[in-house]
Amino acid sequence: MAVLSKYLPGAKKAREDHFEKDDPRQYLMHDPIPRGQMNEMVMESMHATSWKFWMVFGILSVLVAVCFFYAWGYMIAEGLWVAGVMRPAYWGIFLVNTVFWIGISHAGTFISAILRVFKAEFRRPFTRAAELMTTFGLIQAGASIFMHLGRVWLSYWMFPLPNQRELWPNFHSPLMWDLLAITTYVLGSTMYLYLPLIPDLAMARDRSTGWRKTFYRILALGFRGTEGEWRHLHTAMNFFAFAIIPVMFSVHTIVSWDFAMAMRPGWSSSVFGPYFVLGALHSGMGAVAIVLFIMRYTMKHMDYFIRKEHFDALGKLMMMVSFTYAYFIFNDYIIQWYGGNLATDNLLHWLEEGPMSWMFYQMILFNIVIPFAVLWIPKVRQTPWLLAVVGLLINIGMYWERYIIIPVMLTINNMPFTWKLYEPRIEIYLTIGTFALFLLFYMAASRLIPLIPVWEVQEGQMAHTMRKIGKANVSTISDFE
Amino acid sequence: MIRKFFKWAFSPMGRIAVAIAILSLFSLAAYGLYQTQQAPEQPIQFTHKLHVGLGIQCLYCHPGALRGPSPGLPTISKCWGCHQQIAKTQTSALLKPMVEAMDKGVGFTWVPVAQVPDFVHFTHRPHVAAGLNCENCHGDMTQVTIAVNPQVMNMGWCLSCHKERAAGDKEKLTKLTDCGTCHY
Amino acid sequence: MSEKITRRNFLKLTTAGAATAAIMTGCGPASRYVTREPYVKMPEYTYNGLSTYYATTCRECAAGCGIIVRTMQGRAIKVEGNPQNPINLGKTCARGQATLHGLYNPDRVENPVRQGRSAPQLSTAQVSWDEAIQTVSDALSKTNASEVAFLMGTAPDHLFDLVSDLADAIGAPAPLRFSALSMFEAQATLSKAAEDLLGQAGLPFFDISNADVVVSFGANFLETWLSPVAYTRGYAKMRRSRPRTRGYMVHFETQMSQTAAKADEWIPLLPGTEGLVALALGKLVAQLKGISAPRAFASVNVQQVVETSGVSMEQLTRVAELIAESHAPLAIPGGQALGQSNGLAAAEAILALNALADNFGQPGGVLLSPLAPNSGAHRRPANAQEMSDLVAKMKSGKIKVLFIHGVNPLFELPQSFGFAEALHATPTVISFATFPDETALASDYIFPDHHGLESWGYQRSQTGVMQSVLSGSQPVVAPNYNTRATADVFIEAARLAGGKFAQALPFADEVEFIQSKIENLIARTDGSFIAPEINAFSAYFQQHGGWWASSAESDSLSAANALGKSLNVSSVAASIGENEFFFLPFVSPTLGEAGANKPWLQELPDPTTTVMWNTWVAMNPETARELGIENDDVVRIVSEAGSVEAPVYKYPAIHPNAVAMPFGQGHTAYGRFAAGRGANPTDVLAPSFNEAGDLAFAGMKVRIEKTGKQQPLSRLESRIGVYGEGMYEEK
Amino acid sequence: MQMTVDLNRVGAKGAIAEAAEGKWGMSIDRDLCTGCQACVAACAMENNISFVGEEDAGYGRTQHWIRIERFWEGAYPNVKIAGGYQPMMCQQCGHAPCEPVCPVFATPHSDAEQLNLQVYNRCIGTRYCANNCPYQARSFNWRDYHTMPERGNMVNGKLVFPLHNQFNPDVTVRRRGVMEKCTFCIQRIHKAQDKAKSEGREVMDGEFAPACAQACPADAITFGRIDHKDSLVSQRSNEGRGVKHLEDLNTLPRVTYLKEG
Repeated sequence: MAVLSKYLPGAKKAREDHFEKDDPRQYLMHDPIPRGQMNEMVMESMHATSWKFWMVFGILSVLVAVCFFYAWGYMIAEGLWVAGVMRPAYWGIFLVNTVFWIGISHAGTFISAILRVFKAEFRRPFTRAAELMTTFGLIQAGASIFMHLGRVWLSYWMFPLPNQRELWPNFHSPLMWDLLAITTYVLGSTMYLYLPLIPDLAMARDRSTGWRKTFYRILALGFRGTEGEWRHLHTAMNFFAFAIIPVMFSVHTIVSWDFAMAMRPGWSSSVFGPYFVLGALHSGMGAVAIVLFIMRYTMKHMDYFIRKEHFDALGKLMMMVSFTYAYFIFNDYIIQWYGGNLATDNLLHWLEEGPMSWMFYQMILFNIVIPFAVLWIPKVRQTPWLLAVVGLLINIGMYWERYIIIPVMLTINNMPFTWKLYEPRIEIYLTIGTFALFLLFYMAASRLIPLIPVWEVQEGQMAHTMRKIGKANVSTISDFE
Repeated sequence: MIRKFFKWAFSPMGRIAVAIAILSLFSLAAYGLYQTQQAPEQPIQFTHKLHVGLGIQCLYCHPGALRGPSPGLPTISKCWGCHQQIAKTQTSALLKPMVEAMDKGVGFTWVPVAQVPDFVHFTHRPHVAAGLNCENCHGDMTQVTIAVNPQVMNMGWCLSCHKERAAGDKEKLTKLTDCGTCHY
Repeated sequence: MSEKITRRNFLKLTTAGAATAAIMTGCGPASRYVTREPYVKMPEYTYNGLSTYYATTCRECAAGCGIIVRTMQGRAIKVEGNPQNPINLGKTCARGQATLHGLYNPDRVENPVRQGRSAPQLSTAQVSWDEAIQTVSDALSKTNASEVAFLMGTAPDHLFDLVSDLADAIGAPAPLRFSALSMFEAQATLSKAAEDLLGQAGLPFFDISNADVVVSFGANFLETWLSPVAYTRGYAKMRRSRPRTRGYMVHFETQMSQTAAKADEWIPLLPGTEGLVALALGKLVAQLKGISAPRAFASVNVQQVVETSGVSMEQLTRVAELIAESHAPLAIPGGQALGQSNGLAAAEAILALNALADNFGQPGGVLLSPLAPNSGAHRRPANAQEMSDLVAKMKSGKIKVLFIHGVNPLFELPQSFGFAEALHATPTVISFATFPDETALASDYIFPDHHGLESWGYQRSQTGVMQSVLSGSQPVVAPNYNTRATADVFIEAARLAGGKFAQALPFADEVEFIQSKIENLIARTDGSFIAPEINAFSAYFQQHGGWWASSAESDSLSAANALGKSLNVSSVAASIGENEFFFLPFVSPTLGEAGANKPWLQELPDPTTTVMWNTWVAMNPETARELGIENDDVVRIVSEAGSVEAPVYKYPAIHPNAVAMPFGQGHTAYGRFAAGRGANPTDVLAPSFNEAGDLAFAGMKVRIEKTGKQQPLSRLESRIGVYGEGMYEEK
Repeated sequence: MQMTVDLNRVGAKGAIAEAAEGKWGMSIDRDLCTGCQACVAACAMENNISFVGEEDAGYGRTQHWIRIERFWEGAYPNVKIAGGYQPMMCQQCGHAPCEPVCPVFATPHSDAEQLNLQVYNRCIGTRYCANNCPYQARSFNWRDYHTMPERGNMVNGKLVFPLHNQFNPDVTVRRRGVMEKCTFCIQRIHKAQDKAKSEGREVMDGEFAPACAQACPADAITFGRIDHKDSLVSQRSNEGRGVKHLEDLNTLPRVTYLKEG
């Protein structure tokens, strides 16, 4: 059993100035409470629903019914003319949504898999919340892809099913790679959501009655918490954690190839792979900040689990991602500019001073300038609502980024006679619909499954101890693995 | 409530009821499928068997197969050409529509059984020119009264024959398996 | 059974075949409940699944192009040019292609109706054809012959001959042929000038194909002018048919039309100065050639021309040099140059320029269009003056019965002529319109004629070809609706009226009339085919799509007449006041005068502006900036005669002091694709005429008022990408 | 035994450029094109292309398979149309960017005719091909324009569409949600080949033409075999004025534009 030792976040400053005043109990890992009590807290957070919850739930249900299902049905019945897509912007907000949601979904995997692999301890209370975002985000991404198809009822032709026509899907098409990558990612991330959920479901099963008991009993797969079960679970989780990381990177790289493989000014760029992955992380981190903020302030007992330290750590992560993102955006545009292709030049001019340039500048402002400017400040990082606002701005910026890459860049092509500006029409409703569906799923999930991975928190609390080394108060972690 | 239902469903009576329900669902579906496969109602119960048996060539009534895309249905005056010499024509109830059509000059409608969708551009001429006989695709007409489609005329069926006949000839194979040969 | 009878029977039978068009939906896999109806009797020349082709004549304008229509199972599917017809040699224009959208237009007059002037609705008071013929017969026989008027389309076709014969026989005034196209082309002026200088009235033939330098004065011969397909072919030959010689083209016009866009040089000038420029050019050419200026050009002051026209001295000199050095220069007078108060003088000046170049009767010069067979006394289309006289007669109650066929004067005549009131003052108005147009809806009866592709007939060529051509028409499909050939209606009505009427038209039907008219061609041995007797002859006539002389004819012409005359072109381009503009209506190149109800013509972008489905006001961007007008801002154009509203298109190639507007839209009726769409520029035209009686439509002074409204124009072009440097100004 | 490798097949449907010069080709003389739109109308009539109405047309949803482009150059009074009118349609690239991106092979390359095909019934409407077409030559069926109720008449309670009578039975009427584009009038190619084969000969140069070339009053469009050196289209393409558009993208277009002058 190795003993890892590291300073607590902010501990250095505390050590120097207010050595004694820095109470380690402000950190979740050093603020253990009895397991039974913690379990009860989590159970209570699931059970507690107020009229506010149901009101929001109701509004979202109506939004989903109208903006998602009705609007989509209407579009299928009427044809794509109700949307704003046209020549030359054959792709519009649907694909923007797809890329956006896939980006959001990256946060979950990143936080739970990469941070788990690297043993970043602050992740413990919110891995579940992030993983849920992965799964629910991917559902929206998938729906958006299908929305944009002209004949969605024939979309099964994209799957390699044996048929009498002797026709296979075209494996040369980036869309085909996309389909395979996203499918893999959906399956992988759902599994990866489910595995760490099993102990918590078992916990919930043991503490509930009625239909919930049946529900949890079925989902918990008879988990009893024996040594052998834990060993298998850990093996499986480790396996998935390592397996899902390359999938995560590949998915967004492949999504970027939809664009990078195309012969268009602005799209045909070799840096798109990592650029998109970083962009995805950027928006994902922002989204996690928003979700954590909402969880902390709307759900019972969450102020125990989600604390300043988590926002602080997330803020630092966001800042780092923002740095890297800045590099890639610079790289992408400078190389395109340097290429000197006439159509690309036109495109850059268009971004610079066309009618959509406000979006371009806002993107730079929200994605780079604001995170750069404010995330240095510990006060901002540690104030949940401020971090949530920064996260929101980053998400808006990242949405604009995808909007610029798809409809705005599609405006400019090699045939200036066809340049036309895209206006979203029914897409706006459908976008609202996907957001509402995402939130609805999330709200439902918050009352059905424990949003806090209780066992992980408890494991962490057991592993963490404060030790005095010399004069310093040092947090130590015992690694059980 | 749900628990009660499951309890009932696993009781002996419940099992039988569930089995009956599933069976009736399947048979309904089967009946629906069967219905779609039934020959449609035709204005005249035309017996191919009889006409072919009399030695009339297919191309006599469907000459378009030799010239162009569509073999065509015989005009009613063509039927009349022979039938006017047959006494039974005037008396037979089955042939009444033809007699009426001839008198009034207004035709009647057949429901074609061997059909390709409108996005397939099938032309009879090259197939006849390639030495295919009618029965290769349309079955043995000496055995049927109203024409029935002996096989599902789908793309796999077309392709299997195209591949078979073009085996060994690369240029021909390219032409015969080209999407643009039938779809445009 | 003669040829024509079997063909007619066949057409009736094909209606049954038309019902078999079952595979038309395109909705997924064809349902098994598709039904097929075989013919009761197979029409001749018809095979299952194979097309039948019929030669006929395009009726979309008066040029008389031969077309071949592909039909299948009784449906007309595609119009293709008749490669044998010397006018178009197998080519067609967009309007010819879209003629099928007229044939199958969802808005046709399907039955004879008692319309009762109940515009804007098509009446549902159906009458039988017997009643209809009785009505026509009564109108003919119970009215004083001098109080009957016939108003027809421009095409010199068999129906015109028939009606002329009838009018002659009963002592009624000769039928008038009119269309907006002939008005905007100022055909009467050109005809008069040709009579004065060439010695033969009618439309001269400009042999563009053999010319080296073409100087066009507003002649938009690539769009709608006289015989556009023939002249486009001439243009192509002028450019590319000769080794090492590429013809050069200069175009004088206030705005850049589609034709001007194809010129090597477009020289903008003020409207009304075309004649002056021609005279100045003549003088300069004479100087360059080192001969004394002929009398025609002697009196012009070149410097003054430079000042009034806005054409610089350098430009004039360069064009003069081009003409002087060329072997075969050709000057063409177009509608915009002639539709001026000095139009006749301008036409003569431009023709005199040709005389100076000594190209009369020469290849690459001005030739006399050979008279088509059966031309008889040449009757040109009515000019605006004659239409105005007709309107005056109608208003004063001197016309009791008006028959209208093939023309829509409520739309095509400027509103200021007062045709609406004139119609009101006419007791009986009988329209033979195929489509529910404005005039038809304002008449007492509509006895619909077949569509051109459903009818028999012939049509004489007017110009565009150096052969004598009589294009033949035959029905390519059976009539879709309960319509009847107007010629048949007149023949029947005349028979019913008896007496001199029956004697005037002693024919069984339209086909017999046509045969009687083409019978004299059997004797001619120089034709495209020879036949011993009329049945064989008319069979060939239908098969080939007409009859034409097998070789070109040309007469020698003398230039002396033209050069000896003293020409004095008065300057009309007076100064314009503040916020005053020269107004230039022009016929839309894609719609023509009657294309607005054909949806695919509406969807065709205008060649110069790429606007679809609407009317626009072309305005120089600089002018628009000064007035504070943006693209798509609706402006009101006001003249003393009226006003019209349309959105602005900032057009970079128009004189800053002029605004232009296409004619062709602005219908209040004429079917769902035309009604309520765009605006009609003739609403602002005042009835002022030139010496030849043509409307002086070009360069009328108008004011422009902003309305504060906006109406986005549908353009095919990008609003971002086509203006080069200023690409981001537009939004 | 020697293995022969068909580069077209190995090369990811054109990833390795076709060595051959193609089969059917076209030359368009911009000096002659008068922009008269006859080709556009002829194309629409031949190929059952739907019109879309004013609003959709202005919004960039026209279905034209061929469009005539024109660009302004200079300012008044020296303004002119740069290089003349330019008809633009599918260039039938030998190495087409649209082909590899379709996930369902709805726009494969015809090895027999060397054309880019569009198989309407296979298309699921991802519109990737249209995005990737550098010529913007593809148009999408945004809705069932042909059966819009306002285009029909009520006859005895049933909606009938008189305009449908004009449809060409040789060309599929496309429904909504599928991509379409210029086919070089492949139905005419097939017809001519079928006729020639039944007469035991090759298709002759100029024996048939696509609807646009057939209608063009100025004869600006020439169509034929570009792999036959003596065909008219080869001669015109090679006379020295020829330019192929966006050749630097290595699309191997089959349409040659002849410059003005």
